[in-house]
Amino acid sequence: MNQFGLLSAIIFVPLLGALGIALFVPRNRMNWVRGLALGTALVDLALTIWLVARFDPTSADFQFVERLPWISLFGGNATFLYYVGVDGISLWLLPLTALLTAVAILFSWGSIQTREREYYTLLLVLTTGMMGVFTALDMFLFYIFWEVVLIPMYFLIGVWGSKNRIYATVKFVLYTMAGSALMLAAIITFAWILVPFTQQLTFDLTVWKQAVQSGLWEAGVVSDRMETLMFLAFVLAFAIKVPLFPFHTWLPNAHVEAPTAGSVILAGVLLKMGTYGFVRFAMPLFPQASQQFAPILAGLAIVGILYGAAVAFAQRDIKSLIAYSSVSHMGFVVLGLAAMNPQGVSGSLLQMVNHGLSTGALFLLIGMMYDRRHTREMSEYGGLWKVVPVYAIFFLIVALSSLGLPGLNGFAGEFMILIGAFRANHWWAGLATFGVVLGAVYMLWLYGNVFFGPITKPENETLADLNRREILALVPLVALIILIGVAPHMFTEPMQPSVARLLQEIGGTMLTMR
Amino acid sequence: MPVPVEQYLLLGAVLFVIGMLGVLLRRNAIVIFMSIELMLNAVNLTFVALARHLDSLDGQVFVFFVMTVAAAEVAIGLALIVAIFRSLGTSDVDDAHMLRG
Amino acid sequence: MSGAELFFYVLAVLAITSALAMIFTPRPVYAVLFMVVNFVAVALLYLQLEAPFLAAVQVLVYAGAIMVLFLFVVMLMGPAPAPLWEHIPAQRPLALLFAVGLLGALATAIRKGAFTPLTGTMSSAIATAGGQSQALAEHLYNRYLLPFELTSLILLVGIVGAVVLARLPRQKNPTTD
Amino acid sequence: MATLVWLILLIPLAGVVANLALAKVLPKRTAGWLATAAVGVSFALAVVLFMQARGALKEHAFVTDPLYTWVLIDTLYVPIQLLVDQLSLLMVLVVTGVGFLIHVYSNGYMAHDEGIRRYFVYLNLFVFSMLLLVLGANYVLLFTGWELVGLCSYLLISFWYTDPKNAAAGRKAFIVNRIGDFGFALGVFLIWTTFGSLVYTDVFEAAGTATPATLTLITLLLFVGATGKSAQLPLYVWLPDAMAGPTPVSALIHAATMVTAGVYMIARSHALYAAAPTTPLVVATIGALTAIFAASIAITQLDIKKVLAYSTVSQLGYMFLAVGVGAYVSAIFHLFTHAFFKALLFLGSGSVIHSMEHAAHETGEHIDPQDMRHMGGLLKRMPQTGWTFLIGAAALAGLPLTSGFFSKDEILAQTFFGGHTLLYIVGAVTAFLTAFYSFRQFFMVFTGEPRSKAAEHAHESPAVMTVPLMVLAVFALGAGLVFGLPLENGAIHHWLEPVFHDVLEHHEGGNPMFLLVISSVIALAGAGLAYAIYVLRAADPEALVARFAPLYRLSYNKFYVDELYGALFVRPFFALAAFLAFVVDKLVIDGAVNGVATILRLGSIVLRRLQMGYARAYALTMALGVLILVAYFLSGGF
Repeated sequence: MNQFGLLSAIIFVPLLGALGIALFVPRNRMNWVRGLALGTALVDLALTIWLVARFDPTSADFQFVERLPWISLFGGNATFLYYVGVDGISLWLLPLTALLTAVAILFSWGSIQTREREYYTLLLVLTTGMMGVFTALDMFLFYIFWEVVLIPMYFLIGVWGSKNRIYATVKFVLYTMAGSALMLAAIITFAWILVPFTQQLTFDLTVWKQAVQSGLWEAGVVSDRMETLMFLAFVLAFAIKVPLFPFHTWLPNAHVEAPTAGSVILAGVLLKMGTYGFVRFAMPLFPQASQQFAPILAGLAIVGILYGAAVAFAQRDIKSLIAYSSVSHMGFVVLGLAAMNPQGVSGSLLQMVNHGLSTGALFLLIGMMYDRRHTREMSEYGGLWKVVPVYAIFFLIVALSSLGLPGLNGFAGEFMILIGAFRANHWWAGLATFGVVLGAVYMLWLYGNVFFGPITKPENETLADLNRREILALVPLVALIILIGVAPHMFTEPMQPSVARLLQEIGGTMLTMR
Repeated sequence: MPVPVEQYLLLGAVLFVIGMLGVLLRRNAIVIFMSIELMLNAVNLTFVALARHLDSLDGQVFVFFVMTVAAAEVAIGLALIVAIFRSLGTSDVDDAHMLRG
Repeated sequence: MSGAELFFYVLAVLAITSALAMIFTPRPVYAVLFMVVNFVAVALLYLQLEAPFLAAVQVLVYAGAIMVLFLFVVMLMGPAPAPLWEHIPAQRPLALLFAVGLLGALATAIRKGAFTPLTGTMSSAIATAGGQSQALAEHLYNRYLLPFELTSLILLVGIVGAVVLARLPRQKNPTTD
Repeated sequence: MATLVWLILLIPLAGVVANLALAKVLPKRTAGWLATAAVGVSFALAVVLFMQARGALKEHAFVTDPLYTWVLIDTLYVPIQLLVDQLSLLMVLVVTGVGFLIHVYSNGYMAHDEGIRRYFVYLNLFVFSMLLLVLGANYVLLFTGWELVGLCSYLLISFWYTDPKNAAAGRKAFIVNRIGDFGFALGVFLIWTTFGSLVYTDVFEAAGTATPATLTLITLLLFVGATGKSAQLPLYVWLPDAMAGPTPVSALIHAATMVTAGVYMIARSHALYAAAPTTPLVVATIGALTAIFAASIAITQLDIKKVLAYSTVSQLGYMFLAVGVGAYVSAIFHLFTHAFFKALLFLGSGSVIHSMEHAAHETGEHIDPQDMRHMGGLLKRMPQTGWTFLIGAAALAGLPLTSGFFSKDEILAQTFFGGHTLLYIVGAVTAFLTAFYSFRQFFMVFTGEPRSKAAEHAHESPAVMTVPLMVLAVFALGAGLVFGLPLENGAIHHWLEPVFHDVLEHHEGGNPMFLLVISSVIALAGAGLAYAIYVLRAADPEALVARFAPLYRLSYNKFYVDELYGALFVRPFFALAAFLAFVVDKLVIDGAVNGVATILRLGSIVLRRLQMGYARAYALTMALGVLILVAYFLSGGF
């Protein structure tokens, strides 16, 4: 099954495209740059779709596995693997990443005018990094991809961002690095702890998980405190990335200053790296600790849900509002994971995709209006429906998806998460459900202020409605928003074996109730 | 009676320290550079001496590589000094201190 | 004192003296010349250490080519009178202190190292190869082939780098007049 | 039969898709008729289904096979499947039937609106959503329809979006509904954790297995949702504002169908409600209080639609009173008749507003076309509208033999015989107020002299609007006689009996005739009082207002509930959000983050002094490092 190197292709095709753009496109051929960038993204998208089509939904194992020795040190006593694979947990994140990349590139055609070559190169390098994060099964490899993602994003915000971009991008990178440095320490510590058992320094996730399953933590080789500290180091890195309250303050800055495509990728994919890290690494590697800390994580998630929604409501900058809404929505994802039952975890995994689509589409839409009016202030708009009805309809569907209207994707995810949370603890779900109410408050507030009412600014009277390229960028997102909402089972079904195994590993609520 | 290897090593050490002193005390970029060459030479001497002592040619091979690298380094280094001299009009290393914190 | 010892000590004194002279002479041209003396002395010591090839290279490359380069640069820049005062606080005393300390540490290390007295001349490899230089060549072209080839790359980069750095800055608009 | 059910549900959705897809091709007017046709076909199929089902449904409800699985995670199973029984079929008939008439009417009412296509897309989407709500065979589908109708309501209330007031009204409706849905969702979650399923049949079969406390909690939570959707205390506040939407929308969504969803939901879940110990009483009490509360507001309102809005709230209160006392059939009966007469009244008022607007436009007057103070004497100028409105008002007032008379009386009788005397008295007083305000409205609008030039120049609406009025009037007048007789044993009771057979109780020992007489007297007294004041001028309304000024102001200003909510919830939330955003987030949390950075920067200001910029000084440090390393190795540290 793995001889084709499909995953490697998915990971490295964007990098090849980036190289092609950076090195081989002649000067003054910016159309080639754009075409090559989009072509690369589409090829990658096609590959991920092929991956999904060939994925075996009945298996809990990693599929499309590629496992090669990569670096060997100290006479083979330390091995670093090139080890990638996909299971139900990461399955949907790959097409999501590819799709958002393609959409972001398509959008950028009309939006980016300076240093295009560098821009598309960085976007594609970023894609390679993200694909790597979602597929790496060697902790060291994972860490490398994790950090690789930062660099292009740093430049994307820092070079193509708006006024305060330097502050925002430095804050983003330093904050994330602060967390991931601790994670690196925890990764190395973990590998050292395992040396007596494996006789070598290994970062192989399956070996680590086996060790944990066969009672590494119970064996008494490390103190409980050490285990907790390592768990917290992982959690901190992921919590900053999610971002979980109160580690979220980099997000509004980064979103507001980033170019549109940067926001789309940031919200759509990068945030998921945090929750993905939770479910892929933190939870199965530290089962007891995650059980023990689940209430705290759930608590922070709930605070984030309510707090993010309330703060979003007070924002006057549209991008800032959506950024805080992300804090709220990602809180749901963490809550579902903390519930540690099949409904909650499946809901979270689905909601990761949902949030990527909805918030990605929202940022895209805001970017389209920003390109026309060059402002993100909500008060600069009003009455837009009359001028740009097609835009208004797209925005409406996406906004409704974001506020969790049944029939659209947001509801499917939130419903599973909340029902899972309710099963774990009635109060969690009670409080979090109130966040859904607040979601309607700020989203309709935004929608009403932008699209309803009289046209107050003369500039808005002559706005052009969406052009074909913009509609083309939005249609796949909206189609998926509806499809996931109408038939979420299609998407949750392949996750089930992996989710079941995960819960078995962490000892969560696994047995059926009756 | 052959000279004991310690003597060679000691000589190497003395030359190395003298080179180091040159780097630390002089301000003329060229002299500092020459002092660095002196230090490299001192190390080469220990290599050769130990190669003889251990009856192995590897030490000599290392010296050979050091010389090659030193040659390249001299070319670049002198070019740098000339470039700095052109822009700053001086060969005093203390005049190039823009990296002050 | 055997001839070998005499040879060694004379050269050692010469090397140390020329090195000290090199770092203390105020005029760079003298420094270059003292350095040549030093390198030649070291080259002779290589001969004594049964490394005739290296001795030859030392004289050719160092005392020959590199020194000429140094001289060129010194001439190019002209005399630069070095100020005598030291303006970095405590640079001189600390430098001396560290130098003495390092020398002491190295000497102690050499003392402590238990070197068995030399038994004879370098034997096995040279004997089979039929000569010192041949032996070195075989070593270089077999075991160290890849690093050897890489040195050529280093030299190439060195050449390119030197050319780029030393070249005069390009005129901004050579055709406008 | 399954295909038929799916078609009934999906044809309105097809109407939505067709109108969106053909937006560039079809002329605007055709869009309206396309949408109307979709609902018409749906209604025709519903009638066919009704014919087929009459025999087949006697014993068992019909559940279609799952179309597909919406979600299946471990024990969480939600199939997409529909339930047809007497209750849902009745609802389908009402929704598509009244919906069809209102679609027809809208073609006239909205003829000159430039947003007519958008309007009909929403309307069709609404019909689809409402059908999903009533047909869905599990709580998730119910909830989906529940929220989708809320969306349509939002979109239609803010249909004329250029006025910020309309947009605000739409938002208010959606958010208040969401607050109710918050409870509803929790109720659904609790159902799932209690019974392990969300499918109606599973849940109701297992209803007895749950503890009374759990059942109470479940039913109360669901009821919270119902108070939102069906505008009961304390969440009714959105409905009066919802009158900002086009009048046919008020008729369809905010009178006949959507707002009755809460009643439907409780009737559907009657197995749970009947088994829960305290909830029914809570429901009944809230219903009765809402009924009298809203009626007491309605008597003073001057906006023709506001009167009807509060009367809707009040009538919904009756329905909750009915389900609360266990009279499910009566509740559905009242829902059924109310759909006709309230839709009739709204459409009639729409016809009045429509012609007032045109007349005001012609005469150049700048008046509020909905203010009853500018009307008067319209019966002569708009006879068809006027007479049908009179029928509607009579039915609302519960004048004998009209449809409202039978259904309302049944509720009161059931309340009385159920032993809830206090609630009966409240209901009876409400009935009096209802009769008064409905005739007050009729007299103010249609009799006497015109009080504005516009009213003088008003003329009858086109047939496309008046024909639906007449059809509705027939039902409003006759539905009670046809379906409600003999008392508590009529056609509708027989029809619904299989659904509610498990909870049906017949109260013995009372004489319904005696209550019937009381009801008639009350209704006639209320109508008579209105006649006396507004036609005979036996007492000057102005003088009455002056005499009861404080009470009047309280009623006219709707007991200041909006203001109270504003002070208690809305403004504190605004303040809290601002506080969190600008103080907590910017200063405290981000301040902490930036504070760490600042501390590091301060440290670096000190440390950077070490960087003197002299290469030789760095070399000196290196030398020290080498020395230390050598010394370390020498001391045998490694």
